[in-house]
Amino acid sequence: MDLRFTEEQEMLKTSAKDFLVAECPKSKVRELEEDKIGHSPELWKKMAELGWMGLIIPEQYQGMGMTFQDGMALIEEVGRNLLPEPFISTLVASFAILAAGSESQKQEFLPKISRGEIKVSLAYLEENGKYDVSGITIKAAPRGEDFILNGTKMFVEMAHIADYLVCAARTGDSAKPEDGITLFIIDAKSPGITTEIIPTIASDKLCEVKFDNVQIPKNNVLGEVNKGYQALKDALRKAAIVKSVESVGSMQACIDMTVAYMKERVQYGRPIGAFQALQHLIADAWIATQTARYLVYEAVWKESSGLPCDKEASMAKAYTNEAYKFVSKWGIRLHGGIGTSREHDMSLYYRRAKAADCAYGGTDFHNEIVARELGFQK
Amino acid sequence: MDLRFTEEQEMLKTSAKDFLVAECPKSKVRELEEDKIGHSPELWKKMAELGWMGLIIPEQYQGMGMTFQDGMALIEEVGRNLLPEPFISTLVASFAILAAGSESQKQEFLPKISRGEIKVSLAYLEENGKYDVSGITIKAAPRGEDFILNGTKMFVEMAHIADYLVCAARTGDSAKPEDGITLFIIDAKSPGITTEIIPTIASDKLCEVKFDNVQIPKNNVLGEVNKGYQALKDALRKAAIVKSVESVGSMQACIDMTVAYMKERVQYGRPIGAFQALQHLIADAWIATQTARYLVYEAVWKESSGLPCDKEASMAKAYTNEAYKFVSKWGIRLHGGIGTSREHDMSLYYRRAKAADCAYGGTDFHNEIVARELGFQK
Amino acid sequence: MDFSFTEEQKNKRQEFFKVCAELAKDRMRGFEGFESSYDTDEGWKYHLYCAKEFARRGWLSLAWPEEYGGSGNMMDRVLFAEARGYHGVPGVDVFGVQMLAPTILACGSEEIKREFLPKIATGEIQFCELWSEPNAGSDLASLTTTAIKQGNEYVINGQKIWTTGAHRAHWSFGVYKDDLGGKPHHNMVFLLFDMKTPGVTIRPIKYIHNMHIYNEVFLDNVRVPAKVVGQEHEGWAVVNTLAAFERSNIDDIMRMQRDIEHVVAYCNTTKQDGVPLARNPVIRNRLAKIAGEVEAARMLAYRVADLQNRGELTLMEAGAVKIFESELLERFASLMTDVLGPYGQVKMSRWSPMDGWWERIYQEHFVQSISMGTNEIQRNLIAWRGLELPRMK
Amino acid sequence: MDFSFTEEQKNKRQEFFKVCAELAKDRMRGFEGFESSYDTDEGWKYHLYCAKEFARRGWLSLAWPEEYGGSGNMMDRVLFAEARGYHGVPGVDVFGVQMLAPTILACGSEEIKREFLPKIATGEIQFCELWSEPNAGSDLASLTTTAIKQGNEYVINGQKIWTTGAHRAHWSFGVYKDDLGGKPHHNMVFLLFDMKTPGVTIRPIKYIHNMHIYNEVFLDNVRVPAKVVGQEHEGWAVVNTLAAFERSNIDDIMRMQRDIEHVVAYCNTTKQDGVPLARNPVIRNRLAKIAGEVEAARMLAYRVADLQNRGELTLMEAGAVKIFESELLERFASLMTDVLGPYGQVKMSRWSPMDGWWERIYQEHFVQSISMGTNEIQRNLIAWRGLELPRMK
Repeated sequence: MDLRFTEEQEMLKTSAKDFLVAECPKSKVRELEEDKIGHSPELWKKMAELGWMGLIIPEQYQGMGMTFQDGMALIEEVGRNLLPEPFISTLVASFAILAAGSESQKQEFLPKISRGEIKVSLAYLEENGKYDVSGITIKAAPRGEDFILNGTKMFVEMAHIADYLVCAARTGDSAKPEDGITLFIIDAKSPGITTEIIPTIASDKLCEVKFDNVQIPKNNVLGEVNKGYQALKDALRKAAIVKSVESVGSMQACIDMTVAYMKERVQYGRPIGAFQALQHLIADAWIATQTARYLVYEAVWKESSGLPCDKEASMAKAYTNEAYKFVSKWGIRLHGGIGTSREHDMSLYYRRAKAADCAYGGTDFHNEIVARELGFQK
Repeated sequence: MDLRFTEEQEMLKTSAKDFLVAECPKSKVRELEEDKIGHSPELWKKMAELGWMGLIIPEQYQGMGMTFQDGMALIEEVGRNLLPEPFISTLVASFAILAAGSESQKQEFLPKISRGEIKVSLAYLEENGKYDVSGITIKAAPRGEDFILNGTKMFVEMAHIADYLVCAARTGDSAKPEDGITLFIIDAKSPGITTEIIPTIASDKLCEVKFDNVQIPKNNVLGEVNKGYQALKDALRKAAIVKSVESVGSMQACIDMTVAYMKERVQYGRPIGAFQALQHLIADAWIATQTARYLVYEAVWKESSGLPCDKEASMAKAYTNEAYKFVSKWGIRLHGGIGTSREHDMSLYYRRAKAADCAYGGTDFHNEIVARELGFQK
Repeated sequence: MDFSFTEEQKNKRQEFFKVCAELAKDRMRGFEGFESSYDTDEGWKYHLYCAKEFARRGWLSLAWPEEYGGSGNMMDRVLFAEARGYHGVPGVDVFGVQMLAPTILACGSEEIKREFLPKIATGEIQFCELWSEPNAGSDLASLTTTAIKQGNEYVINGQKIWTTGAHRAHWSFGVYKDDLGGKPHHNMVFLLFDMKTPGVTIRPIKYIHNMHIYNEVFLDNVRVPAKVVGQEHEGWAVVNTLAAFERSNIDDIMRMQRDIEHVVAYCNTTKQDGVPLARNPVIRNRLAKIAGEVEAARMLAYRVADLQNRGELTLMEAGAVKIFESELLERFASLMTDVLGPYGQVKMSRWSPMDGWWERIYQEHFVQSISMGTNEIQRNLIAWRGLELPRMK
Repeated sequence: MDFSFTEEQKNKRQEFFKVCAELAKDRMRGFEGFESSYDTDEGWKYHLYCAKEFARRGWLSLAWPEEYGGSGNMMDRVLFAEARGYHGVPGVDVFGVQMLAPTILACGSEEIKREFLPKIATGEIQFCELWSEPNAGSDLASLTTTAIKQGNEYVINGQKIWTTGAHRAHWSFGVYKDDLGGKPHHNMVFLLFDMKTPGVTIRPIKYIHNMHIYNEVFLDNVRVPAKVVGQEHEGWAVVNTLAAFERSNIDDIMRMQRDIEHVVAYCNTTKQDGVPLARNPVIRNRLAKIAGEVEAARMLAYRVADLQNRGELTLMEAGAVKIFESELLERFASLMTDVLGPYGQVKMSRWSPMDGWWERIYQEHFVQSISMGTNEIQRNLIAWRGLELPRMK
């Protein structure tokens, strides 16, 4: 047992932090947020040069071949600095390609992802808003050498600038919602696809994507027809862990920022950090961060070690969802007025805490998985 | 609108307080708690002389004919001082007799209650532990001029010293759980009744009562056969309000006691009440008490005014259940070690908070009533 | 104990609700609440329109003494606030009508009264409050903006911050240091001035959710006539008077009451897997709890109103309702954004359930917990003044 | 980051769990946890029996340096604690084994080590801690009980309180004022003595739930040999050393882990209206949340163990796990007494579900939040020492 990052991971974290502070300061984060597109090709290019998109992609696909755990060391810094960009979405989509793709699909897509040439996003939620697999209802019907896809996907991260979409759709009817799901990798510029940005609390460019008789070559099926569930589930579990790690980084930033402010802000002749009631509030926020951290690290470790971790991943996501909202709320409360200003960084974290909660499964959804994994009869 | 007690009510409160402080100090409360029987005939007699048992019973039945609201002014003091005794149980049973009893039954039982000659208790919960009416399952079968009752009632307050039990049983089968319930008033010394005290957190002498072919004359049916639901429901709603009022009195006592201790206990060279974090904790406990108080008063006022108040009574009980546990928990925490001693009064309140929560409906049970009354579809 | 309204009060309440319901029909989607009034031109126009409607019924001066056009009855103000809160109608200038007017009535000279009360009553001038400064937030006594008397005028220099609606208001009231060598609490003046006076510069501060509610106000040699409330150097006493006109928060609470009704309707009509959300036991349970808390808040507000009616209101009771209401609003918004799943994050748009209301409140609730004395300061006051616990020196 | 155990650790852990599971079979109903050990003669007998079983395996001296019979490996202690906690087995004297022994190892003279360590390792003597006084609870520095040196002896006068197990323990360790004119923090001595010494009077203090855990200890001219740990007048330094041997609370957390398993089994087999409680969505949801928190507590305890292994443990980290674990235990007990409905209030008896465990823990959880530095003190330490926020003077 050694719960520290390895030296290599620490170096990765440090360089990531330095890079983000220099290349993506909060002013840039805010600018990208207010921007209609919300993507900086220059920044993306620099990230690609550092190999970030290919971090967990094996070397044979021009990735850096690092472990999942190594990658999470980077993600924590991404969370601390609130990197915008279609980075997480591309990462999550690459999980699905790695899990389900054929060798030729991997050869086709992964090197491009590694080199930062394509941006990919996972389209799984629908208008029903259900995180559960039964929420997947849109249909892809076979026609000759193609599938014809119709329906609407919702909350697809940065679909408006994605080159490809990994999309889950129904190709077969079945009593079990797990059966009959197929994953497709779809050229986002295919005729019949329209994309619109949904205005959200974090302005994080989640999109509505409409598929109107979109023609998908059968070659673009990831894995087997009707058998996409397991790869989707695995990708979503990894995504939940990624989001949790990102949140831990963000929480730590909230703590650091708030503690610094409490030392500096003087009221009634003393730094407000000298007031015991406020000390206890920030102590509780720190405890929430620290408990989240090691719960999340456990899930990271299990995932990275190939151990089953549906329960741990869901515990981590459920706990972190609430902890991040709690910590960022108190970050604002302890900053007082200035914390409620959109120009202030605290507001960024607070809004993104809600977005993080919504991404890859809300608290109740994950707690239901936990209940099941604990052995509660259904 | 005038949310104060009337002058008459204030006088009643003051005299009740004086009486209880003199006749039932905490040492007595503790003594009765540790005692096997837990009842002081002398104290009971003195209460009867003051007319307490007949407070809300109309004058024609030798009661004092006060309003429900007047009675609650007294109950608040009962809660503040933690009066043991089969007082609440007799009061609740008298609600049922008043609501369902025939004139001759009222003439028979109410004056005796008013004079303190009989102690009565309501037997409604069963082994299934359900607060809901569907929890009533034991059967009373007609036989000649009698009913024959079989089954077990649970958590019957002070049944071991009750003279009569008001008992809800099934006399008819029906698809609707509300139908087929009959209320009986049963001589507690009837052959076939055995009573055993259940050890509980508050040592408040809740009993298991077994009915083994107990013969009940038809005269002892309260109200109509199979139609006991409404009177039971009304009595239980009133009981929930009574318990809430009692809890408000208890919470105020916790606040008073804890604030006094915080002024007196010195650590690190100052009264612990000067520490801001502790100030905020007690402020929150006070807010919980004050919010509970006016929510409960509203229910009291509605009940006393004959207005429908299923929703308000359940809101009051649900809120107060949690508030009392919260306030008494912090009472102990703020007292530190001394608060965890059984000899200390805080421990009495903490344990009774749990007992109060269990009496006449737990929080989730009442919140379900609230949801229904708010108009949530079922 | 009597929670009932008199027949007269019932009738008035009905009238208030009727007029507000009528006004609410003209409201644009998403323009509810006083915060919206400041954000856009349409919002402000709607606010002024409502103000006129209220003014012509005499409702902006309800609780004033009869000689200034009021009914003298505090309860009327509560009933009116209930109606506005329930229907989400602005039209009452929080600063002019709710704070300044009673302060002028308590501390103002006859001249000040005659000049300003009628203009407040007609809704003709809207106020803002020049209060906090960058280094004087909770600790107002440490403010540094100066107002130096020169003849019949004051010259003001410094900076104010968190000024709600400064970019909309016609006039301001505020407090300034007017005696640089004076003793603490005897060195301030409470001044009114026209916001169009030269030297006043307003810079917007966008709120978390991007609404324009707050401002920074820079005061650079602002020369204004001596419209002083109270005495010169004794503005602190006026500040304390004003602080005592705490609101019962009944309007905010009635808005939550109405929200409960909206949410019940939403849950009854919105299905998931063919089953109304209302049948989800977890949702039923959590919303019932919130509804009970809203009811508790409402009763506590009545308690405050009852005390206020008798002139017995304490900071302790006012603080309790402020803390409870603001943190309940936060819990309610957190719960609802959860209930809505991924839609809980969606801003008002064609995708947003309930007009994006909960996404907005999820951010806006801080207005309640941070302004008007943070909840932490309020808890101190409860402990110190209410429970009489010692202060640490 | 590596959460795994080595093969050797896995084997040891398995052995610990096996032995504890075996011992748990001999336990009487309701005699779980170290608090029960003190309450009744049977409980104490069982504790001593377990202690002997552990001692003969060398498990009471696990982490000690090899020269004193230990393995020198801190992790062994953690693994052993997990097994004991999970199976609810006593046998390890919290005071002697967990607190005093490492303190003696750090500060004791060779003579003290040779005299006491073997007796602790064999379970031959059990200790209690004479610590708090009526006016020195959190603020230990203000204690007034004196130990005045006379030749080779000390004479002790005063009163201690909240002494866990004083009525069972053979020996005590404690801290006393030994220099009435000395400077603060240089006027105390850390002394060991036999509890059967004349002049020692023990009065029970019953706990909330009526168990006899705590005592008052009156010390009236108690004359004892000078068994001093550390230097005379310098007991405060020893106190601080001892405070640094914070526990990871892993045993308490493993008990909760086991409780989760019990609760799942209970909910799967207990029906209401013919449906297992496990299918109640509200119960599923709340227990899943608690289970996640227990897992978080467990991981934080590992973090503490990991730091401790490297000698890097801070008060901040130890405080965090203490606060989190104790308040989680309270939430868990509150939830479970609610889940059990009216049976949640029933003490161990033929009526009580789960042996009355939750009724007991509903009261006993305060042991965790109030003892060993109240959670409020722990929060101060996190703020001061961890987050480096200023202290108010």
